[in-house]
Amino acid sequence: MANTGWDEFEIGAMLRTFEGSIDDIAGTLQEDRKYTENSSFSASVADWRIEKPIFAKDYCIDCQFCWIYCPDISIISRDKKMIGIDMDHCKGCGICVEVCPTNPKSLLMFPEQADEETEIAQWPAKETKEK
Amino acid sequence: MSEMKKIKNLKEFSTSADRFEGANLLCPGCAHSIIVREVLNATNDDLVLSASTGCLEVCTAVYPYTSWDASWIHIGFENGSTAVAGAEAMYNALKNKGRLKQPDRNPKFVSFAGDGASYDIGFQWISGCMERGHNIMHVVLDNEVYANTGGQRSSSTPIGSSATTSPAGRVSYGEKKNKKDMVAIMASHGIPYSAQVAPNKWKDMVKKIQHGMAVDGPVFINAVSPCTTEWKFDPKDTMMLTDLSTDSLVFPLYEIIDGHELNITYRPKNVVPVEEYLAAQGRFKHLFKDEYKYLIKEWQERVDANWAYLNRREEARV
Amino acid sequence: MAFDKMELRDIEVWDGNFAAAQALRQCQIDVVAAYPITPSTPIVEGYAKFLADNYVEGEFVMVESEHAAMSGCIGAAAAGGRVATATSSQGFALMVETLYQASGMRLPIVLNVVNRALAAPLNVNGDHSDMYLGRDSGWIQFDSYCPQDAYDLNFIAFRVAEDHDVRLPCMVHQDGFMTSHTAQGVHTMDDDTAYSFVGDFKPMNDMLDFEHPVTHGVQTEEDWHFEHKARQHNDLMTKVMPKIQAAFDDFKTLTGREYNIVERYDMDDADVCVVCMGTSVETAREVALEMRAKGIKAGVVGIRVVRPFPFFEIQEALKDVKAIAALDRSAPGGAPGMLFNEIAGCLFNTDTKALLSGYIYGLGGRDLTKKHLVDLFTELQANVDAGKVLTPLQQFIGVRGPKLQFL
Amino acid sequence: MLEIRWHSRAGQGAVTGAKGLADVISTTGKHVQAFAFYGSAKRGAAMTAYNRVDEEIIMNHEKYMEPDYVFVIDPALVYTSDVTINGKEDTKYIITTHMSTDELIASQPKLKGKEVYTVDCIKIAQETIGRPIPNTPMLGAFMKISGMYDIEFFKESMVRILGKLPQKIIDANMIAIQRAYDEVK
Repeated sequence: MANTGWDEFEIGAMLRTFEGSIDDIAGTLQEDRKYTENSSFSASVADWRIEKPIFAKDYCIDCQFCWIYCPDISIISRDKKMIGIDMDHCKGCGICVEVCPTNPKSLLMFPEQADEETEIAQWPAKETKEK
Repeated sequence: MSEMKKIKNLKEFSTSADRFEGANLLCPGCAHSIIVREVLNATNDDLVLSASTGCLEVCTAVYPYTSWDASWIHIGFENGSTAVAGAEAMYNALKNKGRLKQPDRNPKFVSFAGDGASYDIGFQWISGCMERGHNIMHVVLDNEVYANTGGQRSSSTPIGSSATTSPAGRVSYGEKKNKKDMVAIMASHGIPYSAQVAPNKWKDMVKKIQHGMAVDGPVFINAVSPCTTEWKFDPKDTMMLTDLSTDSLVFPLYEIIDGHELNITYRPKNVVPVEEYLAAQGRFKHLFKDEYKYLIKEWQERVDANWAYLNRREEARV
Repeated sequence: MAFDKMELRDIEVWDGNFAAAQALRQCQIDVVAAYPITPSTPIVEGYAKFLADNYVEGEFVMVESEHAAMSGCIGAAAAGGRVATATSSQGFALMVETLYQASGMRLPIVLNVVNRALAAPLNVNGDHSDMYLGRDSGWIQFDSYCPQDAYDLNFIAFRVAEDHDVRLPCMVHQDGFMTSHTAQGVHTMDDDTAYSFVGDFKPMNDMLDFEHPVTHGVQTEEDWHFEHKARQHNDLMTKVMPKIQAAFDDFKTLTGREYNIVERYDMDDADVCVVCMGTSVETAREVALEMRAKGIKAGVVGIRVVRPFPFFEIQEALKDVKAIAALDRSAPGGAPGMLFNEIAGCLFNTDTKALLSGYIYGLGGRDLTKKHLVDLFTELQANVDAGKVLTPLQQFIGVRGPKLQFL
Repeated sequence: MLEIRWHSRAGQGAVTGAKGLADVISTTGKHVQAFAFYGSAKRGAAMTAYNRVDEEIIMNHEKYMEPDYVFVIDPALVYTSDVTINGKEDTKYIITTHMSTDELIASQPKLKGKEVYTVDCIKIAQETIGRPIPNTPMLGAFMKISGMYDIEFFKESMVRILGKLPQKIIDANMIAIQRAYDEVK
């Protein structure tokens, strides 16, 4: 849209979220919605990140703390299971890691260039809490 | 009346289909969007939303993008409440006239605004909406500062906070006035429901939002929204700060029904000293100088007194 | 609950406010959000009473300020229905922020502006200060000269505003007290005929269509704002006038009453003319006829559509006249009057040799008498005879004290 | 063109009276105008209202008027306002007072040499309607002095205009109009 002329868009700077109609938004998951190019869902803020979260599924207990407290709707939970991170929308704030209650944490922050498989392979061991 | 969404636990809640989208332009770690998600996900009903000018508004509807999956309107800084009130009036008119396109829906009208847009510039508009009895919910994203314009004090900014228009300096400890008790003021309108919420206590929040959406009439919700930029803490610590705010009782969680019946909805098992809450934020850093430490003591006394007051109100059932 | 129809006589003696209120009833407004201010209050009181008596179905929201009134109207209009309100003067000034938002969001609200002076000093009487304050707000502005116009132009305003090719809010102006509180005979339409002219409201981008969620009122920065404003200006400049003309044509077919974008009275052979707005147009018409009896070929040009400004229609109306007086009923604030400037702008680069002078008059409801107008036409004729403007370009009419003239 | 100026206090019904008169006249095919000078003053302040009547459409919106009739519906205004301002040679004055015409002229020399009629609209209103609203009686007196319409036709027209009021009040107004018609001198 970047080069759109004044005569090429909707009057009133009105934006529509979806292509066509959507009957039941609250009952339609994001992957089943037809977003327009104007929904920020279609955009990415991946380049905002300095660090990124990596998800080690083996340690996850699906508590959904990361889902509820993620400000960027970037924790993908389906059927009550945490299944991954939406890396287009994650800004790398690190809240998910902070709220992760497992030991070791199932989410940790790494430099943006870190390799996911490598880091999961070298995931830290369980921390023993000092008494 | 639509059926209230059943949310027994967080796993169940996590099946919600979000109606607020990522790649918005809020700061990393911003609590605003956590609150918005918890509010929107509390219901399956259709929504008509507004935002007053502020961080949330300028970060979620920046042409050519919108982060909103429900109908949403922004007019100005002061009038988001009246915008949804107008929409609600139209809904009632069209309903009575039989002209709704989807007459079987049961939409909720929710307006979001910051503390500047609610406590200060939008105060009159919100008061008007509350007094007139519109079936709307006004949610304050209370970060105690004009964050959108770079950190000026609002009437929600607490004593001792360093804001850009009430800065701490060689001879000043920053903001001199205590924050306005907006929940009490709004409850005084005799509205059916007003409450203070925090995003860390999501279950309490969802319960209150659902209660607010179920009642007939105006609802006022004040949500603490720790601001990583203006409170000066690391973005990853947003939820830690929220925990400190509720567990130190700086932001006690309670509700006021029909303008008078007060219920405390969260009693921390271990109450955290206010000092810990203050120490976690750069905006209060100067209070830890020797000459201002008395202010920390006063902070604690004030918080204790307020907690005692809330408890007495609850006990008195008046 | 069905509402009741109202039996009207063919001619009712109504003041401008009641005429506008009746028009709102007959247009079956869905939502009126309003705040009282003299002299416009009776319009919304009228709607409220019609509602209380079941002559209309809708919602009346009595808000806490004019700013909130327009804010509520914007929310209601964006929700998708027919919306109107009324205001004057200080209330209009308080609304100004939201006026730009209503037009920028392309919401078809109709605002009855009962023109009144702006303080300080405080004054409740009629001048065009508030009308002028709104002239860059991106609204369409119609001007009434009498209660009949205030009635008729409301129907035309809804018709134009709600047209999907237009979708711009409209103001219907009438002079405070001189029209709003002056009762005259008004030719009415019966309820069905009146409603048929505006028709059912056709929603567009409505927030209450839950299957098509919309975002209204976005942020645009330097990368988009100009294009949006340019589009709005383009639509005002190219789309609105033809729609207004079509509405005028249809209205004439329906009622026999003719409106024109620029009203021309005795202009075919006029040597001298005044260009003005509001009730002054009619008083000037009467005086112009009397001047003709005295041998001065006088005419009157009334601005019917203030915005978009009728540039070409003014050029056409003034092309053969020899001397023109632009009458501005607003404190000029250190400049020539608005009409003077606009007319000068229209005539520049044309072949006209017309002499143009400007007059500031009637501030705060000060009477514009027939005597004033006789003197004015006489002065214009003297200019024609001399072949030049003999006076300074800006003069004040009807103010006490030493003669005020500038430029 | 027939022009009338009303002198009244805000709240005494001059505007309603002027509009009512305009309404009646309008039904006979004439063109009418009724307006008033308002300020922000509240009930009790002196004010003026106006009627214009013509065979042709009335386009004149100037407030300046050289009236054919001056109605004074509050007795004190004869002394506190200049009710003769912009009067013409043949302007007729109908003035509410408890005095006789001669006594009134003696008490207000400005009226000397003018065509003055008197009637106590306040008393009539109080005795019939029960409130000092002297507007409708003044119209009764005007019908007598002007001979504009048959009084029965005028009363019938006023019944329609007062239509929303309780029947008792309408009946009282009819008596008031008739009394002023009969009593004006």
